[in-house]
Amino acid sequence: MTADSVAAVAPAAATPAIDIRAVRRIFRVRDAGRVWDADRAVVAVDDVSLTVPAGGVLGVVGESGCGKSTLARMILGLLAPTAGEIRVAGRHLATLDRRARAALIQPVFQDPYASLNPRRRVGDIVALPLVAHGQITRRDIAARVAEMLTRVGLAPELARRLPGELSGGQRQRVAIARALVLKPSIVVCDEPTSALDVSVQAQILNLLAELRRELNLTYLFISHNLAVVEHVASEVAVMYLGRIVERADTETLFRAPRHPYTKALLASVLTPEPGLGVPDVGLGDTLPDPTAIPAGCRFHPRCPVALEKCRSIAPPVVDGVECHLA
Amino acid sequence: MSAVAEPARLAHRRRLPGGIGRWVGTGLGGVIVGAAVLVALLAPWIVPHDPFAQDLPKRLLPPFWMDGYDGIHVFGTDQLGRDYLSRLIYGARISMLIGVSTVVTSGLIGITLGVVGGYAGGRVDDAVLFAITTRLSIPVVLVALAVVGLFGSSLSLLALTLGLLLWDRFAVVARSTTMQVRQLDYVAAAWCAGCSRVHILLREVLPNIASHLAVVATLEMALAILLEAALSFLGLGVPPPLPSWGLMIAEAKGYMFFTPWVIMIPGVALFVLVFGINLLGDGLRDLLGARADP
Amino acid sequence: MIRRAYGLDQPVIVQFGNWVAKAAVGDFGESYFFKQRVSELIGARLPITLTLGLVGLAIAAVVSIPLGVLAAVRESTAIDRAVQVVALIGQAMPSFWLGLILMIVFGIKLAWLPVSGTGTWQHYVMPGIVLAFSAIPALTRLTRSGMIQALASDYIRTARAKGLSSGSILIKHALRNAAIPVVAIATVQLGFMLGGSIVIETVFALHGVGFLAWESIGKNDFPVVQAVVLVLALIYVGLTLLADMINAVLDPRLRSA
Amino acid sequence: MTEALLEVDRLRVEFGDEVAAVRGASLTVARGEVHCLVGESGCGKSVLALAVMNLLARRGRRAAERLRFAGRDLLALPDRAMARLRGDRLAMIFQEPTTSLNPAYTVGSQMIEVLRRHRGAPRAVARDRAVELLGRVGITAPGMRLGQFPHQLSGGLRQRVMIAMALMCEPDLLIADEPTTALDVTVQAQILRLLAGLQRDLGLGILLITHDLGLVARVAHRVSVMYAGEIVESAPTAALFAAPRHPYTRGLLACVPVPGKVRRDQPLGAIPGVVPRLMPGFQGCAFRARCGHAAPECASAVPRRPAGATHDYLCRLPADWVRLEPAA
Repeated sequence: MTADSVAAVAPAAATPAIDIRAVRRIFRVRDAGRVWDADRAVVAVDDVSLTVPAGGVLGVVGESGCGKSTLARMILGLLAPTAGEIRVAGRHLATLDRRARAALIQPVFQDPYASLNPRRRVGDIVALPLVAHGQITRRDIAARVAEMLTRVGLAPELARRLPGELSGGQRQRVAIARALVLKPSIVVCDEPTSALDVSVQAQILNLLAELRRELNLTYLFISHNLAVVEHVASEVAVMYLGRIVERADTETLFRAPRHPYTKALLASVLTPEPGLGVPDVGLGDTLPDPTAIPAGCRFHPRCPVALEKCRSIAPPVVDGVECHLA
Repeated sequence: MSAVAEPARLAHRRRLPGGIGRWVGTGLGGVIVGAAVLVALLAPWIVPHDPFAQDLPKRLLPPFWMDGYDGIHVFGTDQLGRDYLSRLIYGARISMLIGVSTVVTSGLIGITLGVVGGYAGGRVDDAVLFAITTRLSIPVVLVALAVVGLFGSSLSLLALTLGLLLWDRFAVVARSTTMQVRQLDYVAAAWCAGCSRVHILLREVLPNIASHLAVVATLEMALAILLEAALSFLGLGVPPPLPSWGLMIAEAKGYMFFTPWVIMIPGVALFVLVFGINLLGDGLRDLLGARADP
Repeated sequence: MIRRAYGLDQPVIVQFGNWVAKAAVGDFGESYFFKQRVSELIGARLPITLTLGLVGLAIAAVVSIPLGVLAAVRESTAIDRAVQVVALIGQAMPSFWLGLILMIVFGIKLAWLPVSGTGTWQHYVMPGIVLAFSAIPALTRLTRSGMIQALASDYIRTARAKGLSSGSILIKHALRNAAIPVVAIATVQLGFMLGGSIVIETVFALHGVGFLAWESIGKNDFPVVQAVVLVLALIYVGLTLLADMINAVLDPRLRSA
Repeated sequence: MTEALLEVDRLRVEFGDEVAAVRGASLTVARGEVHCLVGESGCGKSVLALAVMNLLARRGRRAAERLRFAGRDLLALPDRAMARLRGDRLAMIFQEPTTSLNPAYTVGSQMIEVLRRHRGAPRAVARDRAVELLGRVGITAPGMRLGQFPHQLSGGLRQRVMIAMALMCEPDLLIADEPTTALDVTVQAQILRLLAGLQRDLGLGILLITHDLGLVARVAHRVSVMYAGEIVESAPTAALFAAPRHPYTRGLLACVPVPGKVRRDQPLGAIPGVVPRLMPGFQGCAFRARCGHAAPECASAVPRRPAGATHDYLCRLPADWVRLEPAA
């Protein structure tokens, strides 16, 4: 049965909030200052398919350069996929007009210093999606902005301040208010707490969890911090060099990881337990290079248990795990 | 009160860069530019004499600080007996006119090209970059001279020529700052909020690069004023008998070994005006945290 | 008759096309006024302009690099302010006027240097100084900002944490990196200086290509003017390529992928 | 008792009249121990390290009751002598390996100049030492790496080069300021194992600055918790994690999500409010505005209380308050 027939038969509740099919994104890069060099192709996201059920939280983890932010930007419509298709709430993202897209899906970015326009007041920043949407009176906008600010734990009076007058945690609350003011059903959180201190991180994570329950939101939650992902996500996808190498519900993945890369990632989480020492993750000192993806299994140069066939044959995907040994 | 500072407040308060000296400099620049604007606007009402009226018997009278000052012509007279102060005042008018019109024309061209190239990227940006490189390879003075030489000198032609030639720095700075701002997440957030490209360019990008462009505007204005003077000095700028400062120096050149003040007075005026504009630009650069280098 | 001899009866676009085709093989036609091959005219005058440009650039570099380093090391002090005021003065000085003043002082009052002409090395001193004035502000500011940036960088902190001597930190670690943009801009600046030399050559009657172009404009001798514009543009393009190459030598990041 | 290598007693650092970055912080690093200094951004932990190294920005002013390294009074040491000590007995590495190496010089030349500066070693000797150390920090083909430029190396390799460079003169103390914060988690584990191994094999003292309590628990012998320019609690690692006394330490530990420990859909513990920036002349406990146990007396001088022979904390609450009032 195809996804279209499912969508036709079942009511909206069964439609996945995010549905990605065989998405690929290639960047052309040129080395700085070397105009005489040809562009090089970098495959940032390579043939990725995944779905996020409505109301779920999919955590995407992976190291820097693994393509998780590129994936997020494609889902937000900021980048067009080179191939494949993306559906949001059952509708093709490419065919949505900007207002419809904004009403469905909104972002929360990593750096709260770069994500707020320094020359605009907090109230105008939060109101931006409403203004862009049109058809809402100024009085209604002001009321909804005030309501939203209160909802994220900020005093409505802050609407008159400039972002420069706020702390990092307050700024991230403003960004969340802006994301939710149009009442979208999906929020893409790209490392929303990585730039914050732990005490503030806890505040923001608690706020995001609370808002999700109350507003029945779907999150795509991108992070390099496995402890955070374990805390917020219902399902986890592990990315490595542009591909999802393991996908499982959170408990299974943390209890019984199957891909050697997932195992290494989990082993490198340093929990505050004295006496355990620093684990040996056994990955060697070669690092993934998105401009030169190895043949066969792309993890084989770092894999502690790689076999001969891993060097040449691409591994199959079995039960959400892309590995010869799973 | 306790000594706890709210961290946000503290971060917002900017330390005054450069201390008192910087403020004095910026203030001085502001006063010079303000005075020049006033003089240029009010020229017909404040000149003590007709700047075009010749009085050959009263040629090359010395200014007030020299022996032989006649008590009437404060800055003396030129080789045709015209009142030097009056000509100087009208000259300010020409300089400011050229400066402002050049900045408007070149700013429009350069900012449009730079912002569009920086925001669109890809082939559009390659084209903008090519236009900038081509423009930079053109020797400005020579081409301006050639144009005036070809079409005959007039004030409006000169203003137009300079405007069409001096947009490069606007384009370079607008392009590089736009590229920086464009990759900031608030631009991405505006896109996700459903804003149109025009809205993003006008409301999110432009206000955040405006301070850099303001500094470029002062630099270009100063450059245009100097160029007009140089072209007029070479005899291919503003046509006589208009009292451009550069032309005044050129006309007085033949007398400079005997009466050096005839080139000193317009030269100092030119220097002070350009110095004032640059001081103002420097102050703006520091106060707004802007930069004008590519 | 004369119009036909010079091809002036043809449409402008055809004239221009013909000219470009010939210019590509080094044939700029003949001067109306000098009745001489334009390429020969320019060939004879170009060394003078290039000498003037290099003298100007050398003076500018010798003055502005130490000034910029000094200002950066003493950032936000009176010395820094003084250097910046010097740069502002240089920026505001009309070059032709400065030339005239130098002529009055050194040429007439003190009689140290020749007022105009081309013969000896002394003829290049005053024009060189005046030309240098146009490059000193930009180079000083660039050296200063490059040094300030370098001195505030993490690798300078590392160098200090390694206990290196202050001379080694300043020259070996900071100036080496600050020099990368300065050298590139200085090369391009030479192109601008050649373009700007027309004013100075005219003031000092120094018979370079700038002076040639000025004479030719006055005489409507357009083959010469066109050729000078093209030669200066080509020199500029050549200098940008040179700047790219120098950058590749100075900055290892551009050398190898 | 082990010998004290670095003694910092009531160190104060101020930048102009506006900010007191360090306000009377005291800590002691013993020879051969890993001492972690942990705190949130802006608490003054990096400033403390730079003050010890005498690398403060020009406006920074330091003062202390005592600042001694291996028995030498650093406050009395002239700048020139201090420069001789840095990179020799006292080394430091930083957070950003990408920008901390000079892009214009090869890895080898940057390593070699350390030994040449401090020991006057011939180039060939210094080169051999560099090769040996690159191997020691786990870099394969060290001879080839010496000729490479920093941009040709990955972040993890650059940090290893930084560590090797810091070890050129066999220092007694290595100050590492967030050495793994900019790195991926798998690389972080490798670098930390390396540091722990070096400490064990070479008897190196390490003052490790971090904001990551997980990291602290795994590598530190002793922990000092810093808040708003003061050390609010200092204890052996096991004691600190078993029975933290200062309300800030307890709050910080409750904030950290721990896989398998914290249930999903249950809120994390959180410390309300934000870290204050303090002006010179501030009185009393800096944490009181965010503390659930604040009382009027917190506005006046706060006592430093012992909670065991080598465990102390800065709070009005008595040592047994934790047992009186079980964690929420």
